[in-house]
This record gives sequence, C-alpha cells and structure tokens, in this order.
Amino acid sequence: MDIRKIKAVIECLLFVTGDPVSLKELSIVLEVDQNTLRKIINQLIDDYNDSIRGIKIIEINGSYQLCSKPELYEYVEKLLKPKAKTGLSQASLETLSIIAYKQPITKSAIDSVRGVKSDACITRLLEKDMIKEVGRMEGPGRPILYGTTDTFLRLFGLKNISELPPLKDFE
Amino acid sequence: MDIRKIKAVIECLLFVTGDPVSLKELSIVLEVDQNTLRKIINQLIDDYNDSIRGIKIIEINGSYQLCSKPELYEYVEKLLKPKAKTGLSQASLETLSIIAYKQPITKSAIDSVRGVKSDACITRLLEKDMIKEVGRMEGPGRPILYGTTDTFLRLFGLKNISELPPLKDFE
Amino acid sequence: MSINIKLEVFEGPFELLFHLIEKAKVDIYDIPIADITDQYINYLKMMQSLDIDLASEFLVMAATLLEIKSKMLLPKAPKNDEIEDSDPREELVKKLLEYKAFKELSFVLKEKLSINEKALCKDSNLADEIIDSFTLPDKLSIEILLEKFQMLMKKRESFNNRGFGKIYRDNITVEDKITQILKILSSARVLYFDDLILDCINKLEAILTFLAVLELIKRRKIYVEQSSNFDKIIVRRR
Repeated sequence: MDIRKIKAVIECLLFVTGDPVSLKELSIVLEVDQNTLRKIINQLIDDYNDSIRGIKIIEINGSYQLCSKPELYEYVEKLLKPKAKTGLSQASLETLSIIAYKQPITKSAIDSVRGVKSDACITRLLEKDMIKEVGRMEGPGRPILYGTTDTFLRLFGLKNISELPPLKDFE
Repeated sequence: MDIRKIKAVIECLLFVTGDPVSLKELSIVLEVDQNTLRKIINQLIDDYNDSIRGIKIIEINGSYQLCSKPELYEYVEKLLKPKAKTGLSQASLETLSIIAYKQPITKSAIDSVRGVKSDACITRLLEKDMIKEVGRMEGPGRPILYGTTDTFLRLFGLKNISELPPLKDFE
Repeated sequence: MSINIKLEVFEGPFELLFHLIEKAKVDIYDIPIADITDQYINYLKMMQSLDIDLASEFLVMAATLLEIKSKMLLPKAPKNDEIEDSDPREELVKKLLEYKAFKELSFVLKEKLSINEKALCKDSNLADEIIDSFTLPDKLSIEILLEKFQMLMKKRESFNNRGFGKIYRDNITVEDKITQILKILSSARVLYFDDLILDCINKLEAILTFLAVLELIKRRKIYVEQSSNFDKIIVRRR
C-alpha cells in the first residue's frame, strides 16, 4: 500500500471510531509494522498542522485520536450552544494535581496534602472522568486508590503522564 | 478571512457536529455570503477527493456532512469486527441489558440509567428484532414500553425471561 | 455608621496561613509563630462572631499552632550530640511548602486545560452504528448482559453514594411500593420476595420494598411463608 493510501485509511479509521485507536490496532488493520506506521502518523500529524485543516491528530498513551483545532473553538461556539466547559474549581484543580503526581493515592493522603477534606472535589473529578479508582490499598479499611484517566491526558494536552510539568522543588 | 481559514473552519464545524449543517448556518457563522461560500465548499469537496484523504463532504438537501470514504469501508470493518464479536455495540449491549432486566421499561427510564440518550440504540435493537414494543405506560404521554423478543431468548439460549441469571448483590 | 469588612474566604487552614505569612512579609522558613498564631486565632474568632461555619480542619490547625508555640517557649535543651534539636516548626513548614508546590502546579495545569479543552472530539456513534449493522452470531452468552447490567448498577450506586441523589425512579415511597405489590398480587396468586428485591434498582428501593412488605403484613393484606431455612420466601394475598 502506498503511503498516501495509508494516510487516507488512518484518517478514515480515526474519523469513524471517534475514540482513540492504538498504534497496534492500526498496524494490524493496515498490515504495516508499528515503527514504520509511527513515522507515517507523525508525518500525518505534520500534514494536519497546515492552516487549511480544521482538525488534528492527538496522541494519548500510544493511541491516536482526531479532534478539532482548539484555535477554531470560537466558531464552534458560534454554531453550537457552547458545550459546557470543563469548569473545575481551584480546589478541584489542586486535588487533580496531587492525584496526577502522587497516583495511586488515597483520599486521606490527598486530604493531608491539602489540609482539608477533598470528598466533593473527588466526586466532581470522577464525574468529569478526570480520575478513576485504580485499586485498593492493602491495610485496614482497604481504602480506594485514585489515578488519572486518558480523558485527563487529553484535556491537559499530555501524551502521557511523564509529560506533566515538573513540580517545583519544595524540599 | 482568507479562503484557507474558511476551509479549515468548515472542516472543524462539520467534524464537531457530525450531523449535516446547512449552508445558511455556515454562512452566518463564517460571515461569508452563501454564494461565495457554496463555491468554496465545492472547492473543498474537490480537495477531499485527493487520494490522501480518508473522509469526504457530502451534500444533502443544501446541508453538508462529513463522512468516511466508502471505498475504505473494508478497513473500517477490519478494525471494528474484532471489537464487535457480539454483533452489538457496547452502547446497544448496555441498552439491551437494561431492557432485559427491567422490562417493561420506557425509553426515558433507560436513558436515566445510562445517563445518555438511547434513541439510536433502541431503533437498531428494534431493527435487529431483539426488542419490541410491549405496551404503553399509563400516565402523561403514555410512553412506549419495551421488552425483549423470542429472537432475543433464542440468541441468548434462554427458554423464557425468568431464566435470566440473577443479579449478584449490588453492594 | 456601617462597617465594611472585606472578608476573605479560605479553602482551608493552609491557605489562611499562607495569607497571614505573606501579609506579615516573613520568611516561611522562620515563621514568627507567636504572632502568626495570634492572627490565625483572631481570624477564627472573627469568623465565629459572624456565625460562619468553619471546617473542623481550621480548629485542628489552631491546636497545632498553639502546640508549636508552646514548644518554642520551652527553654532549649542543652546541646546533645545524640539527639538533633529539631525546630518544632519544621513539619508544618514542610507541609506548607508541599501544598504551595501543588497549588502553583494547579495554575500551570489550569492554563493547559483552558487551551486543550477547546479541542473537541467526535462521539463514537458512527462506529456504534457500523458495529450494530454487523450480523449477529448464532449464539451469545447471557453472562455478557448480566455483566453489563451489573456494571451499570455499580456505577449508579457509587454515584448515589456520593450524594448525587437518585438518577432513576424519583420520589418512590413505601406507599408506591405497597400499591405495586398489591397490583402484582391482584393478577398473580403468589410472588417471590426475591423477585421483588431483585427488581430494585438500588439499596434504597430494596429497603422501601422490604418496608412495604412489612406494612402489608401488618395491614393483614398479605402473608409470607417459607417452607424451610434458605428456601424462597413466598408472598401471598390474604
């Protein structure tokens, strides 16, 4: 298959699914090895940077997804009733930062960093699909452990969790 | 606005809505008169004909919609088939499970369990003869009640609906 | 004459402390603990005089500050080579700095969010439509449905527990349940108690159902029987 066709198929597949599709799945469907495919996708990502395009490809945890260009959001807002923004309070953002860096983490560990109860924030973050339960801690009460989701990565423009900005040294 | 930007905005808007958008709506959002805009969209349709593209714009009754290129359908099928061994999407399986366990049930009750609209899933389950209308609920609007069919029982190997496996304690 | 008080609301004790430290323009590593403690307690008193409920964490911090203050007043123990004389403020400062680091980070994240949340994705309706157009296999395991349904219930339950209120069957009462049970029994002679409970969408509804059965027994409308231990409980009309 020539490279133009491969690019066309990738665009088509990402468009149809709407959800992230992994490099592995794409490689199986296209019968192209993952390394070659990754290079082609990176080229394709560059193609989309062209000012004539209104959509782009984002990478999240080794999967790829199509989304609209954020800089054109004002037009989307004009056409559609503005989609509810993520709307996180400062307290929720603080809670989210703590979870992002210290995951997996329990509620009481979050509370102790913030100095206040975080129940409401955690509920809100779960509701917004920013965090999820990732397990239970061994020990009394087996408290729930929280971690971040792929939605979190997407909304904060991170390919994976290691791309988080560095935490300023507080020692 | 230059013509490249107009094209980008059109792509962005059609991508985000998914549904057909009328020339009139586009013209209002872009502040470009309809005649000029129609010419630009026709150019854009030509751009999409390029073999590097996996999607295209179709015109229906003066509205425009993005869709995948039909000639690439085989790849779509190859990607989705393994995800759909059941022949039912996750959304439809969810809807079907609610109907099976809570029948007879109205559409709005299904929606409230799922937290999203189930219209499309219900239509497709009706088409697949998995569910049927079993009556009307008394009360305002007399909404339709849905239940499962004999085809449903056969597919899942049940003699009758009372053979549904019991729910484990929902703790 | 009216007095205008500009009241700042603090999310928690750390925020209040930061505010006081910044206002006093002091080094965070060398907090004048007596002064700051007094100011902190004054603030709490003011809030209380205005009848503003304070989270208990504010009071816990007040106690911590008083404890540190009293330790600072104690005469320094003579130098001991074995035990390092630690600053009683050390732990508090460490926590404050950690909190501050996360607070700063949250502003960076907020900035990122404000850009990237404007990149919108498409829903997966199109893929669902295509999948639903595939032909069904000859046979499917019912377990798939059970699993899906239980997952939905679990999700709902956990949201309910977090105080989202009920999402389904609003405002159901014991009286509704009584009517429902009597209606079933008007056509069926008997019914299984298990089925009534299984039909419930959450714990609250199960409890209401149970109360309805008890009430109906009391009103002598129904009676229940069980032939032996762990057998199904049968509900009959009187």
